[in-house]
Amino acid sequence: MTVELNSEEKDGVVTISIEGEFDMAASPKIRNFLTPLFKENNRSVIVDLAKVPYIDSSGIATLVEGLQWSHSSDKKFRLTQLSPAVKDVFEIARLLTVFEVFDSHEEALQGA
Amino acid sequence: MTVELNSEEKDGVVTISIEGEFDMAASPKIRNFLTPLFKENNRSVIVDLAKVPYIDSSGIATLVEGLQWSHSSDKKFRLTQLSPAVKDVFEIARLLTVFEVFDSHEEALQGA
Amino acid sequence: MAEPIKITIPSDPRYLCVNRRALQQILTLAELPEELTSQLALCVDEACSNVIKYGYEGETNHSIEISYAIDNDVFEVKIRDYGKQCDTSKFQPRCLDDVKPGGLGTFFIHKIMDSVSYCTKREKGTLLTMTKNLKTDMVNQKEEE
Amino acid sequence: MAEPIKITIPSDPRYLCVNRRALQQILTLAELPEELTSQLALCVDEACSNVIKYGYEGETNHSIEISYAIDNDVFEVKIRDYGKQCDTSKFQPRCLDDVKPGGLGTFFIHKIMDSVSYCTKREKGTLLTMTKNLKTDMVNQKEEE
Ligand SMILES: Nc1ncnc2c1ncn2[C@@H]1O[C@H](COP(=O)(O)OP(=O)(O)O)[C@@H](O)[C@H]1O
Ligand SMILES: Nc1ncnc2c1ncn2[C@@H]1O[C@H](COP(=O)(O)OP(=O)(O)O)[C@@H](O)[C@H]1O
Repeated sequence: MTVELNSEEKDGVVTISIEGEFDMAASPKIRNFLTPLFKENNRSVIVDLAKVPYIDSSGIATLVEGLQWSHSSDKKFRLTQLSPAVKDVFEIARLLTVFEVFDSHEEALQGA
Repeated sequence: MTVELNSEEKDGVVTISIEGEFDMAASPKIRNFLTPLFKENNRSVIVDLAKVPYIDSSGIATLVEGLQWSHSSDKKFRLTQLSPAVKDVFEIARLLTVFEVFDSHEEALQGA
Repeated sequence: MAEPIKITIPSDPRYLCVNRRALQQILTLAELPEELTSQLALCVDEACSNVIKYGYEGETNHSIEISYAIDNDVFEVKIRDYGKQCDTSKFQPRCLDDVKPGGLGTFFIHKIMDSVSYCTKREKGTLLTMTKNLKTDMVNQKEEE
Repeated sequence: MAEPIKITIPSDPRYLCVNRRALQQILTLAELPEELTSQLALCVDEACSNVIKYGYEGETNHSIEISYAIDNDVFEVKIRDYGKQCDTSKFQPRCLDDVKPGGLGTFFIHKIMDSVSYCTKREKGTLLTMTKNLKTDMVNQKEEE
């Protein structure tokens, strides 16, 4: 049940795939995985949430850090393949239009 | 989470498909579904357990009634598509060879 | 539900999922739509996270006692901790216009639940009671469609 | 596990799945193999079913209190009821040669768990304690391969 993280690079864009629930137990691990990428600051980041059935405010907070990084960088921070439950949480937080959210990984790669 | 029951007839054999956990809450419902078939006593019965992730002793007891019926009838009572967890419970109870157990529905239909 | 269902977990983020799993099952048994099930699980989870973060200040060796009841279509959850008491009138859901990490948990709770009340009139810790009318929501959802 | 995880469910077969779901999650967190997880869930479930059937004689408005701990690779579950006390020395797992419905529950429990002890030295009800050494089993499984 611990979260699994995978990273893959393509055309100078790194895609992080998360598998598992993105809750208070998983957030520190995911944060530790993302932060070095922001420090590096030389590739856009796509976070693939296809296999994330649940996200809480700690998960959102972790992703907001990516958003803030992208605002202070010329790199993109994009989310893709949100499950219905995760999408609903973003909607309630009114963050669906604040983040760059894409239905498919292919779309997220366009211009990233 | 309540158990779903489906019945289908083919070549004079009735197949009961169970979907859900076969526990003490579900057993009475499944028993009420099977008993009339035994009373009718004119068709062999196949129980498809493909979508049963869990069975307890009350589930086994319900199926043993089918076994006993088939012993006192010229009809068959067969089980098919046991999930690994269900198979394991049958194994522990040493019932895997007592019941007629088939891997696929097609095999279970042969000579039923 | 004749008797409430109770669950006690250690104040360790690791075990939040055990509580969520039990709650999801309770709500599924009550035949709630998936969306509402997830939303209620989120609220309970956020409240427990806050107990760990603020009530127990991150210490993982304490207990969180949670109790669930559904009566007359009202879902009621009580969350009891034995940690630090705070002036709960002061924690406000944050304004969403300012996008920053943090502050969302209580926003979700207030947005989703019908009533949220903290009681610190105990020797130790806090009792948080939250309710949600399950019928109203389904009616509202229908009206919105 | 710092503190045991506790769950209280009504004595209604309907809620057995809530307890199973919580237990499965606890064991998954402990990284137990799926087969052992299922077997332990089966034992706890059988014991709770028996509390409902015999301790509470089918009445659904009582409580079953279950507590889980894992310490030094030993899984310990305690099941407390407030129902009828019985001469627990008399219930024996049945002989498998005689295929009939019933009698399997306690057989599973004794087959799978390392220790099973009933205590009725209380004013009311029974406390059942079962343990299972999680390491031994994994070693055994390896040896069998
Ligand atoms: N159980 C609690 N005990 C004490 N303070 C709390 C509790 N829950 C919330 N708070 C206070 O309310 C604030 C908002 O909480 P929340 O919306 O969950 O966001 P966050 O925890 O990310 O700050 C917290 O920063 C904290 O000061
Ligand atoms: N908690 C209990 N309280 C009283 N009697 C019990 C309890 N558990 C088991 N028993 C007794 O042990 C017998 C065997 O139980 P079990 O193996 O679960 O099979 P079954 O319930 O199908 O008979 C029961 O018939 C009952 O007499």
